[in-house]
Amino acid sequence: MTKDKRTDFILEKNRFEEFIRSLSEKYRIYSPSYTDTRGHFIEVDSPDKIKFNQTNSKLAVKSFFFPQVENLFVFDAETKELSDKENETTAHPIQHILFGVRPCDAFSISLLDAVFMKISPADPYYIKKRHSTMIISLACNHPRQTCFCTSVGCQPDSEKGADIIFFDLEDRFLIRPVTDTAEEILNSVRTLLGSATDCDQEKKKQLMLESKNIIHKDFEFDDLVKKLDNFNASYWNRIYEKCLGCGICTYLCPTCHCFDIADEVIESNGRRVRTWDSCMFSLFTLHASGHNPRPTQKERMRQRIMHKFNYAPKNYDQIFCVGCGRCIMYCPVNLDIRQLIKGIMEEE
Amino acid sequence: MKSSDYQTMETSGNKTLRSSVNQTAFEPKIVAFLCNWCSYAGADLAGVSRFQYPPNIRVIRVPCSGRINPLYIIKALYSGVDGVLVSGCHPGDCHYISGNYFARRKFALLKRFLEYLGIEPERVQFSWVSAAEGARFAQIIQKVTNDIKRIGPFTYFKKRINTKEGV
Amino acid sequence: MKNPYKPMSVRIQDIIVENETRDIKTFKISFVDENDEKGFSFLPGQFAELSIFGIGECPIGIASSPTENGYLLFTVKRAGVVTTKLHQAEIGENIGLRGPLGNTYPFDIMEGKNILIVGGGFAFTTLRSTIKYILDSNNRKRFKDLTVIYGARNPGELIYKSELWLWEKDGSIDVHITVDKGDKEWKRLEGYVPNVLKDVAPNSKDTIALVCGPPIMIKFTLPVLKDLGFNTASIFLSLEMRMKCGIGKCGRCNIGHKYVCKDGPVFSFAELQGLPNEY
Amino acid sequence: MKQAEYEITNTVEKILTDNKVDLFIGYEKGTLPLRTSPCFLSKGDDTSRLVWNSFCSNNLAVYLPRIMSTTNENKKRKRVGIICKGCDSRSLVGLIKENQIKRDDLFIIGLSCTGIVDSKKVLSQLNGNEIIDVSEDTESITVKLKDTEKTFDKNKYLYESCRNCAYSTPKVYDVLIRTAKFSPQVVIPDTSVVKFMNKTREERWKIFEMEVGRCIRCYACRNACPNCYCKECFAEQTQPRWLCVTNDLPDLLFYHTVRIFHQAGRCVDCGACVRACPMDIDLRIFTRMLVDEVKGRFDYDPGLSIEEPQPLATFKIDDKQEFMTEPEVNNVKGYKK
Repeated sequence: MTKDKRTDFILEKNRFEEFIRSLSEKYRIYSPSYTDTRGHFIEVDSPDKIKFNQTNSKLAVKSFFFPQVENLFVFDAETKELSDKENETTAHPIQHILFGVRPCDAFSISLLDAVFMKISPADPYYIKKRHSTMIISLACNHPRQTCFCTSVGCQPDSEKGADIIFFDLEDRFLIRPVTDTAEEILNSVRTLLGSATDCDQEKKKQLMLESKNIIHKDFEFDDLVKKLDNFNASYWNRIYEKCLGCGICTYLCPTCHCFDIADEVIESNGRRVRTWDSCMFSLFTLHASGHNPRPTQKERMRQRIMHKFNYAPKNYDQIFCVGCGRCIMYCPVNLDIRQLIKGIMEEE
Repeated sequence: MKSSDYQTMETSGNKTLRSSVNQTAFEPKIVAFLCNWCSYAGADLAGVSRFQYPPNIRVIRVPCSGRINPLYIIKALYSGVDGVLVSGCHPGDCHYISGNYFARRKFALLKRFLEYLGIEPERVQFSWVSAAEGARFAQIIQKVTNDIKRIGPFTYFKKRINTKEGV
Repeated sequence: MKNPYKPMSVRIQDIIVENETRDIKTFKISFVDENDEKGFSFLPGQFAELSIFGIGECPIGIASSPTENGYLLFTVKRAGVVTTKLHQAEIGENIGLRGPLGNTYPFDIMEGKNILIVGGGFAFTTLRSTIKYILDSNNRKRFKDLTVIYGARNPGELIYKSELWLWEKDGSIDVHITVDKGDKEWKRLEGYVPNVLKDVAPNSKDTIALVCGPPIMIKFTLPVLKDLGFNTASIFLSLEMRMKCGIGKCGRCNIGHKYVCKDGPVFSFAELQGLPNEY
Repeated sequence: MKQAEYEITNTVEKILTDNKVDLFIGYEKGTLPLRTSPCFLSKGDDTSRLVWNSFCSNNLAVYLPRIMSTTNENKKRKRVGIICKGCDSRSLVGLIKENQIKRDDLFIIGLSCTGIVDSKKVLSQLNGNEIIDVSEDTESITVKLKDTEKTFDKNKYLYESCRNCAYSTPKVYDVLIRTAKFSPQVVIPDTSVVKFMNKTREERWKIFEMEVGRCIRCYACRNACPNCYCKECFAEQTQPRWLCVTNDLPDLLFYHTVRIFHQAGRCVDCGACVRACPMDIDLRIFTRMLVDEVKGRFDYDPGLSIEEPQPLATFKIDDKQEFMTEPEVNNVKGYKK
């Protein structure tokens, strides 16, 4: 069934709990937790835990597919044998469903797909989780002041990266299946769904138009890639000074994928573990000889901007920023990436 | 000296029952940072004079009690040790004149801080033992080992590897 | 689907100490399981990640040539945590190996051309692999004459000494070995590599230059090559950056938008001039 | 507030034009509501960007160790001007005492601070809707939302460390600017340490584990703290490696215990670490204890005078040693009394 022939469905809000309960028989449902301040995706046992009015979770949905700490393999410290239980089954049936992912996060997952799956050699750990998970995203009716997704080619109702997208029409949901896997899953709960009428579609269009107007589109990215080719421009000397060099903007960013590999041995068992790392840390590129190609915060800040807005478009022809605004909200010194980009665009 | 021997030792004060030898009693691992000039010599004297004290301590010789950085104590607890003892010269006898005076202030704050966080006060202990006090050294080790045995193993700071693969 | 992070297990056959200060050693490695060995096809210029379980990994250039089958050579200088542990390893120990990684020297461009090899210090590993590969009987005819200029701080620091003296006698290769400061018995050239290069002055007409050495040597060699008439597209450099994954994912070893571990370590000088000089 | 801003801009204009400093660090308007952002001005920059209000929360002393080790164009050490609240100036004194910065390279504009408003506390009262504009007068701040307006009494929405602050006026300065009518700050004594101390040992440890368990090792608390200026922190060393890079609980306990203890006798309780943490970990419960312990045991308040030595850098012969272990067992086998 090609994309445009896909029919949209309607789910009444009072039947939402039934919908989730019927899904949770076959799949494990996760949704962003707003109770404990970690704010990442946790398994939800009862449907009433799922909230809609919250905007975006604090930790991005990337932490589900590319967790902060992940075992690459485990080995016995004495005999140095790898525990290779090679269960590399290539087919991973859907087991997990992420509900309440915002369109910008779903968009970021499609960017991480490019890094970990499309470019060979593919990353088996990421693939295993990615294929066994379905993403249900929830369109944004009330974006925040710090959201700027429309400036980076993403929309409050973007379907990229999501399997199903929910539109909250106050009393009911309009459900649009995006991928084929979505079709099968929706068919399994077909009895609960009605089909969308024209006035539903009209309401959805109206809501989305409003939401897009809230997001002020204050800069364009059209020739940013070319402008950033001027590597030794003078603005780089002015924009880094207030940065403390902590890892918040990179750890909370949905598209940052740099990682470190380290070994740990405690008594008899050891493991090689992959953990998040940040180009803003001073030891990120320190050579054993003591030479550091990026010695001061200026080079590191330049690397962060260049990787997202110049290198990524050259390698994956996508800007690696989805405009979620987390790096703006949680930066201790309120260093706003929109101001950085505006400063760069205004350079002659 | 087999460990079962010393268990039958009389301990004054709380008259411990002759614990049955074969019961697998909890054998604490205790790291003792001994200052080379006094406490280490005191330990040496205790051994030479055949004073018996529990074999649970692992001695690390350091030039002075002032050399002990709280980082080492926390690293010991993190690596799975049940107790830490830092022992140096009596204030005034320090070979480096003021090493133990600085250490005393550091240990005072560290002891209160770890207690405040919720670690049992007996976990990390500090003592002054001079080179001539072999008996005192043996008694202190006896007390520290009894304390740690009483409060049991130290598990919640110990680093373990979770061998579960990925999510 | 092969897991790119899981190393193959290899055994240390032999350890040769290369220099007097004993901080450079060559490890002769053989595969424990043959189909790993069959699957491991590489060309000179590539590197591999040597890994010691419980300590970590380090990227080391493959010093042996594909024509020497049955073993691999890795020359390692003791610098960081993993290399120090490697230097404490004994013969017969098992370590991990991931690779071959990175790209190779441009043998397609070098076909039928003269080759100039300029090496410095202990960064002579992949260049040795290239020389052995070119000198191999069925490869020699593919290339015209081969000039090698190799220098080190002092005679004690020269690596692969036994092979260097052999190559000097071999007619089909023109070898110039120099040291910054020679001692009493040193009879060969004395002086920095760039100066020796100026004196030897190989003609640059259809010649490809491969350069690998400490940054200071590269900095002074490149202008000399330009003066000799080498255009920037026919000079190739092998670079070194801090690496972790080796497969272009962990975002650490980039120069501009190129990843040294995946798009490098060999770059042409023209390509490098297009990239920011942040290395 | 406007008066103070005017005075600051004039002073900065003057010292920049007649070259007394190479760089000035102050506060400028932030892009987020209820926030300001540090700003760096050199000669010729527009000094009207400088602001002073109740949202100047960052401790600017954190930038000095790395800036003042660089040299200006005529190869001399950089001279820096800085705006200092009470707590910032105490951090400055600490850095001077630890020889990280030179007092005569510094031009300090001191401000008698009336407390900084905690933006998180205010935002939590607005249940989600967005702030369009913020205006402020001496006693309260008014926040304009989409359709309504709300005013908040400042004293009730200050940061915890500002409510207990006893030194709101800097002791060390070149120019002191009084802000608004200088009413002596009513100091609310801190009770969080006593309350925490009354809990049982297990409860305290549970709280420590729960708070620190949320950490994602982003090092914002360390990088926001002026006292943490080490080139290579123990948490990131590989030779030797003290702890692992993961965020397993033991690693987090190790990192926070040792980092907090490194502030013993140096922490001025400015609250920068609590403000910087993205996971809302309240580190102050633990750092505040050391401040009180140092005050009680050595009667020392950090960062007040450049001459007074720091407690752990000096000693007294008769320091208390009640915590030392004394033997209780007096008959050890083989020991004839």
